[in-house]
Amino acid sequence: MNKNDIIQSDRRIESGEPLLELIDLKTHFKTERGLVRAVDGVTLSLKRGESLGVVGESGSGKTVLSRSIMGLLPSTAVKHGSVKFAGQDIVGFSAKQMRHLWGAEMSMVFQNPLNSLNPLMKIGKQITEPLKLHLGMDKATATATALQLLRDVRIPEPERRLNQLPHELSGGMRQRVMIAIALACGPTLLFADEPTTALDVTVQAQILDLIGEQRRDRNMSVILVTHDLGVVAGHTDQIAVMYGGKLVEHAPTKTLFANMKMPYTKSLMRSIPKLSDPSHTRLATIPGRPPDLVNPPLGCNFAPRCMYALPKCHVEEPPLTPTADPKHVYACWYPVGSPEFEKRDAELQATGYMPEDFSAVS
Amino acid sequence: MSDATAQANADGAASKRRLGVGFWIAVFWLFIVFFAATFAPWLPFKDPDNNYIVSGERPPYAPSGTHPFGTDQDARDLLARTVFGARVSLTVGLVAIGMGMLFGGFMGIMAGYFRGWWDRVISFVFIIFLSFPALVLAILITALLERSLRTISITLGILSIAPVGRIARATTISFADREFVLAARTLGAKNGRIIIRELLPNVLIPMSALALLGMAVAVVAEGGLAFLGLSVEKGPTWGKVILTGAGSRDLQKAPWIAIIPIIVLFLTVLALNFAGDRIRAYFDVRETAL
Amino acid sequence: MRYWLQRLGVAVALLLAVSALTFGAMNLLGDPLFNILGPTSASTLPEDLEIIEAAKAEYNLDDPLPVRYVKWGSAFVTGDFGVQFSVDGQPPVSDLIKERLPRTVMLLIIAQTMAVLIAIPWALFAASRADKAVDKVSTVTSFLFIAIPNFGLAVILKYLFSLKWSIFPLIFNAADPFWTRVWQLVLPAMALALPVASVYQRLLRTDLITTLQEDYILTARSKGVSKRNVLFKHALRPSLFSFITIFGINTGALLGGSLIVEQIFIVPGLGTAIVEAILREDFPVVLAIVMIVTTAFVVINVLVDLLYSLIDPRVRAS
Amino acid sequence: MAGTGKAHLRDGDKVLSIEDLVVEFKVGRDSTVKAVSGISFDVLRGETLGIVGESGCGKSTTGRAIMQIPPPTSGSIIFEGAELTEMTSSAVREARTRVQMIFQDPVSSLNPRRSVRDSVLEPLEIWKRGTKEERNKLVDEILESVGIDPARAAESKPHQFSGGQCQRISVARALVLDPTLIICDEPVSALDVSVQAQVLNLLEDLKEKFGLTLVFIAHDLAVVKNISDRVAVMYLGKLCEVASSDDLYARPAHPYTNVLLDSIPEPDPEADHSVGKIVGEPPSPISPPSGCRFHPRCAYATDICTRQEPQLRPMGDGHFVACHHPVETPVEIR
Amino acid sequence: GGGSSDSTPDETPDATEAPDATEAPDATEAPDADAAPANTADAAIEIDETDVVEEDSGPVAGGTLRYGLEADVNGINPATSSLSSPGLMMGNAVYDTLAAYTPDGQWVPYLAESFTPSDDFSQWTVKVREGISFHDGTPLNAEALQINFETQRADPLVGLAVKPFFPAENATELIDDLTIQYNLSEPNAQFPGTVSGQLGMIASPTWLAAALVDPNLNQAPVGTGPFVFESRSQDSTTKFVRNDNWWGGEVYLDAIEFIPVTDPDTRNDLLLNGDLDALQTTNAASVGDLQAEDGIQNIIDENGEESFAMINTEVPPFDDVRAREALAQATPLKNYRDLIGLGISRGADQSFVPESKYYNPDVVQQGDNPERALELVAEYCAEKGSDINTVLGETTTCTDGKINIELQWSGPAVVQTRIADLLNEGWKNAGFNVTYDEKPQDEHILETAIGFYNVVTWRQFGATDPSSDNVWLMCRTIGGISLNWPRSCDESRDALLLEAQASEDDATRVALYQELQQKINDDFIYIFLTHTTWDNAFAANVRGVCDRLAPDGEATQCATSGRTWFSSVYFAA
Ligand SMILES: Nc1ncnc2c1ncn2[C@@H]1O[C@H](COP(=O)(O)OP(=O)(O)OP(=O)(O)O)[C@@H](O)[C@H]1O
Ligand SMILES: Nc1ncnc2c1ncn2[C@@H]1O[C@H](COP(=O)(O)OP(=O)(O)OP(=O)(O)O)[C@@H](O)[C@H]1O
Ligand SMILES: [Mg+2]
Ligand SMILES: [Mg+2]
Repeated sequence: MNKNDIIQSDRRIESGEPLLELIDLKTHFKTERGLVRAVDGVTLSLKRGESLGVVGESGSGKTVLSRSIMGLLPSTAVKHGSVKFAGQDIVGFSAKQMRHLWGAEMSMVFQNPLNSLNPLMKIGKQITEPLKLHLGMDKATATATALQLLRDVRIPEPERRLNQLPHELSGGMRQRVMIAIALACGPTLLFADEPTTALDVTVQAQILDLIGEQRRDRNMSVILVTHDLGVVAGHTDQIAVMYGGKLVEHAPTKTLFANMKMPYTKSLMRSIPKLSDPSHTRLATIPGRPPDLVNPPLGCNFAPRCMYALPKCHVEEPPLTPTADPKHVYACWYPVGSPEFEKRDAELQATGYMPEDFSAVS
Repeated sequence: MSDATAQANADGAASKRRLGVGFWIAVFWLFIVFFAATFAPWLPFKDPDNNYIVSGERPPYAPSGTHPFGTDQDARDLLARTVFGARVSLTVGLVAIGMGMLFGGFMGIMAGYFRGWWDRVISFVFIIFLSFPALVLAILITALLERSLRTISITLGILSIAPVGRIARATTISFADREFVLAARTLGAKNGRIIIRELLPNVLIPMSALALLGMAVAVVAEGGLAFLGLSVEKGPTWGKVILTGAGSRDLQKAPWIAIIPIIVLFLTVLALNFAGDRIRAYFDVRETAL
Repeated sequence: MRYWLQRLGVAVALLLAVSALTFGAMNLLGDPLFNILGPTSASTLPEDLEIIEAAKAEYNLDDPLPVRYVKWGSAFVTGDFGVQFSVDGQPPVSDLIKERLPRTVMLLIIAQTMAVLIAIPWALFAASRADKAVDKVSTVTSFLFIAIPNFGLAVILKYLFSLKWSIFPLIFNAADPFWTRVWQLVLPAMALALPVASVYQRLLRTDLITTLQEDYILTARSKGVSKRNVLFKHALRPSLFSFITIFGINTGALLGGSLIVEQIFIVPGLGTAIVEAILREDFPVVLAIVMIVTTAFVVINVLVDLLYSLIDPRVRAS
Repeated sequence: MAGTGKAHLRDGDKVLSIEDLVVEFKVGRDSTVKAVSGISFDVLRGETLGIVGESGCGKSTTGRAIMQIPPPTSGSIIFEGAELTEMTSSAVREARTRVQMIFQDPVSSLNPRRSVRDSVLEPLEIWKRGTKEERNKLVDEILESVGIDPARAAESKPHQFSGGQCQRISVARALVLDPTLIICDEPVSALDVSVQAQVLNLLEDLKEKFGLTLVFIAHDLAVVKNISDRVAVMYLGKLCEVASSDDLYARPAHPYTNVLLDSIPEPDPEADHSVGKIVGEPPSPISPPSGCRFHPRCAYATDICTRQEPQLRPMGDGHFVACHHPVETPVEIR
Repeated sequence: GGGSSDSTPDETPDATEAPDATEAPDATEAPDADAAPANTADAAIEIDETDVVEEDSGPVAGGTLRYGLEADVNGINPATSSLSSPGLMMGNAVYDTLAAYTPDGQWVPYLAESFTPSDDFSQWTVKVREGISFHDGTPLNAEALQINFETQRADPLVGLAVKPFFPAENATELIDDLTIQYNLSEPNAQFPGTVSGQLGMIASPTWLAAALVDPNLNQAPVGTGPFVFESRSQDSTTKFVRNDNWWGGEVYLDAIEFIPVTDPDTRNDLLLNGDLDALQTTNAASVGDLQAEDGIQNIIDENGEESFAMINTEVPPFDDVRAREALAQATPLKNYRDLIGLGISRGADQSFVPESKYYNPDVVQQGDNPERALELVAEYCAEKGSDINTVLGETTTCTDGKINIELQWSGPAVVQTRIADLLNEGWKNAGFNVTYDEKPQDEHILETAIGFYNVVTWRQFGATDPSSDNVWLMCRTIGGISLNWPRSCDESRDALLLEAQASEDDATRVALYQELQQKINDDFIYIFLTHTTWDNAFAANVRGVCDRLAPDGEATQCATSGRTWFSSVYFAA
């Protein structure tokens, strides 16, 4: 693909078509243990300017999902399905073809700001690198642009920073630099993979605000990957909940929080301590551990850990079902609100949502 | 867990958890060599010193049914000499690395665990030994003392103290900072117990992988000494057997004299290296769970 | 600054320790009088006794060992390395060193350069294709080179390249012009360099693979940097640390290897000299060479430290 | 904030009482990290004290100082009436059996080469408690009570367990010696939320079952609030605010506490996330700011804050704050 | 050339031991080295003519001759260095000797104009040629000879070979500027022969004096010879350039480079590759290869040293002749001669080759008889098994019916080790329990000289004139440091030696030497193994090696004990 294709597709984006469209995306890894189904059939779409939160437990495939879209996977990965970016299917693109998109059209912010900047390269160089590469800027222009970017992400004394090395900056500042790099070429899609997990809460808030602000300013789409429901709640338009490589619930943010359909989402929600609850409030837990992605359980992935599971759940895989709101889909036979669920919930209420037997957990 | 490590673990887990065919081939070879060496006198080998001259034919004799490895210029059976040479080479290797493990390991763990002055003094001793080229020290000792198996084993043993000790120290340090050691202390464990129960098992495995490499080094070092004429005086050793045929004339006219024992030595060293490398990789428990 | 002073202190202590050990060992285990006078030292003839007395006086042999050590040491630091016992006329050791040192240094420089020039591209190549077939072949190759003993390799190289194909000369000749002599050192250097290159390669490859899994490599890629530039501009430099350390430590090991290689390729360098001197218990020569080697080791490791801080400014900071 | 003062210290059945604890680390030749600079607090029997604060503010150091690893630079630590800092090393060793610690990284807190059951049994062997059978029985019981199958524990190494399970095993190990006090140093930070809930619940249960007193260190205020009776907020080696957990949330007095509370992302899209803003970066503990250590980043800071160190003062209901300009007016002293 | 310390026909000095048979033995050897008036020596010198290319138009100047030596030397001072074969070879370039040998073993004057003996051969008057000066400009005269002589005699090592044959006082007298008289302790008809080797190499007295003060000068020799020293790099190249003003006439080569290459295989390879133009070797295998090679000219000399095992008769068990005989009988002579000599170096029964007129056909080296050895061992052990072998510490001479002995040799060298193993293989199966002791060469020589050994492998004898070998055999050279290494003193043997030395008559001498051989054989002092074969090999384009003439026009010997001369050498155009 060349640059022209992208520019052409820009028109289509403005015409309201989705910027990113995933259709039954599957990413599997070949390992000696067998095929790891890290992402197993995800269908999504995202318009320009929108933000999507991807949440799920560790190992649920969030990172693999975003890297599958970016095309940044190790060679052991096999992709199926389609990824349409600006109308073009990029699933089969080689690294060489993807290079034109990376940085320029889609870019990424990683979890650990300590590691995601090259420790031995000056900040300035790291920011100007993509500018020269994609926009063909000369050194002076690139440096000026880099300065502007640093100002945009609100780094104090930007001139001085250009000549500093990452270790001379604090974690929060490094993450800002990362964001500046990601924004450098004005991408239309930004992936932020747990951008704040390694940061203090106070800094986390700043960074999330910064990303939100840049998204609005640049009319950029953002995919925010995190395991923290709190983070997505305040910073996204829609949320995709992943479990065991599958999309289990997907809805606009407010809809989701108002009306969680998946017992998994619900349990996740209940297991988070909330400031508004009085101290010593009993937390809900999800027993057991996430499914083995090599030998996923029959039927619903979540069934073995689901306190609401019924025999059917262990046999048959639930399809993604829309609710009344077509934008809200979920994959569950007995969603929250269904009679079977309510019945079971009443039973559980009595036991304080504790799984009966701990050793079942081990 | 960061994605990068998650991935690394996942990648690594696949190949890491198995020793692989290569490892077993290496072990098999080592077994053969060790077995033959250990039981050489009771196995049906020829006398390694006897001159099996066939009248009218001038040695060296090429490999044949009677002499599978051929003979050297003095019509001595090279198979027997290689096997008996292995006794010396392997003894040297074992003693050397045994000493390295014992003294180096002990000193390294002490230095790594207690740090402070212990560390400074012991590390300094290690540096002294490392800054001498090992072979120079070996020649110095073997030239000044009698060239017996004991001297040479002990010399190479002394030489392996510092390298083994450094690894032991580094490994100890990396483990001494772990929280499980801290936990043991909060449980009231004394230093001795922490060292033996908590650290030793962790330090020993990387060290034993190193031990195999160290053995390889010692076996080669014996060869080096032999090349300088400083190996054990009496009886065959691998180095001496190789040296007998290493002149360019013999290489051209009777290549088997040097080449066959070189191959045996090479395979043994390769097997030791390889097995060591595999073991290290195998036991390299990176905590995967989570 | 303080750090460097401390380093200097350690270096001096190290040199003292090494020299004391060597000095002690040679004097206790050997017989200096014999080494100075040869057979005459055992003579009982009156005129020979005079010679013996004179030698004892000249070389302070009646002094206790520590005193002799101090005398030797204080002469040594002024550049007076003593005389060669085993050579007729006992020329100063410094003559020998002046003659031999450049050869060995040249040999080691060629060897290290070769090793580095081989190892870096090889490691980059292997690491960028980690666990693919080519990488496995390269791993096996490096294992082979590491496992082949240096004397074996030297003998084989000499046989093939000098005797069979006559590509390289068979011998070092001090009377030849400079570049001819350099050319004569190439093959011995190769015998030293190949195993070392393999070691470097394996080390660098491992580190590169680790580096390539770092997030910042992903960052670089996600910026659209080409694979080659990722390797060269982003991955190589941060992966050089253990390589540099080993490079420093290896200089000592290489010198050990040069003992044998010089012997096989008939290069009259420091390696040959020290082997000979040890066999003849020519103490001043042994001591001088050991001290030179140790000093070189210390200096190189200081340089390695400097190099560290050049490569990684984080080190400079702390 | 950089509060000192002891106004908040209480009478009563104190398990632990710390006064003027100072911990400094020498780094390099002439700089010291002032990790903890004169904090005091006490813990009553059966109480859970939460300690929160940003990374690097000295939480872990405080926890470790109680265990005497390393012993503090100065200050007093009275545990069950005995002064730990003046004890002989064998007495400290003995005392440590009654104070236990749980660490942040569940996997590295267990010896990777020993079966986890062994690790749990270890303390009993060190102290030669009971007969072999008794020991085994006790270990099995405790493993059961933290939800680990003893049979599996006997044959498995730590890496065969999940993080949450490892953390539960660490808890079991801390429990076998029947301690009075357990110091939990961020025991749930490395865990997934669902697992975090398991461990938090477990701690609550065990606390009741074994009559424990807890010091719970975390950087997540919501977690701390959930488990603690009383919360101490730390900033750069000093205490800012001490209050019961509900009270702290209801009426945070210190500007820093406010910022902390506001920064927490609530899993509620309707919540207002625009209030608390903090500026700048945390200063270096090597050369902490003068006066109130928070003043360079504080929206309310005035001149006095740069000069004078605020003392902890009562705000009523056992709520204390060290600030010249608390967000709510403190109760006048005397 | 006489005794090298080296035990074997092969390359003595080993790989690590560059300088050869340094010390005493060489020095001592030199004096009497080559004096036979009527030796059939020639019979064993063979020039491999087949490879010599068509005679060309004649000598042309130019070219550098690269000569491969079997070892480097410690110094090149004939008065203070113990010169082994490589040293003597370099000496041949830079020095001239007073006398020289003709191909048939007669001495002729060389640097000396004339030698005039007193009637009883106890005084020799030597007159040197006029108008010759050293490379440094010092004139050659009688005083120069005297200074050379006295410096030699004063040297602790070289002196060992001089002192036993001269009175302490008045050993020389200056007659006139060019004439000097040597006064000997005993009559010696072969005196000029003794000054055809190291002792006859005359160095500049100025330089000798300077070298005593600054011994480093030993590395930079100054003589009257056809080549002038230019540079020397220890263990690498020593270079001499043409002396344009040589008194003896025109010299053709521009320069000679001597390159020590201790490994005989490599030395051969270098010659075949063209990196060398000439080499010396005693390695039987190398000699065979060189002879087989087309385009290589070989000068083969079997007159040189003999290889043998030498027994110390002073220390038990070998103070008893039965033990010595047992060792001889136990020796695997045939294996040694086949495997080490390879049929190239012939087996030896005595110190003369069969072609020599002194050869005694009745003398046969005993060996290869383990049964006899076992009998003798049993007999010895029964009687003297509890004596102490001091060489082995406090060990008794016998344990379990086996005699405990130590075998010492100079190493490290592959062939030396092979020889030790080979001998041990025979000895251990015939009642001996052998301890190994490999020593660096100088220590080996020292321990041999002071008698701290049981049996050593050794190489010696074979001087052009047998009287030059007296020094190894006479009672008077036993002492703290003995040149009579076996420390075997027999007055009647000494009498034979002196009588032979004083005589000019061939028949008398033959009878005397044959009797001597029989005596030595009966005493089992040496176990003779092989005659050393020296080969000087030259590339095809090297000419004139054997064309050197004495000033008076006689042809001279072209090679002896592995060394050749250079004044007549040139490269074919
Ligand atoms: N290169 C790979 N080869 C094999 N399996 C992999 C690879 N990369 C990831 N996986 C597996 O895919 C699954 C999903 O991993 P992923 O990193 O996407 O999880 P995540 O949701 O991002 O978790 P976390 O919150 O820990 O970042 C995991 O089980 C992981 O082990
Ligand atoms: N051994 C040590 N040597 C030097 N400085 C130390 C040491 N231990 C801790 N520090 C410093 O002391 C300060 C407080 O550290 P501490 O670990 O107590 O913080 P914390 O509040 O537990 O942080 P986190 O939330 O990151 O665990 C930090 O600045 C830290 O760098
Ligand atoms: Mg992830
Ligand atoms: Mg902490």
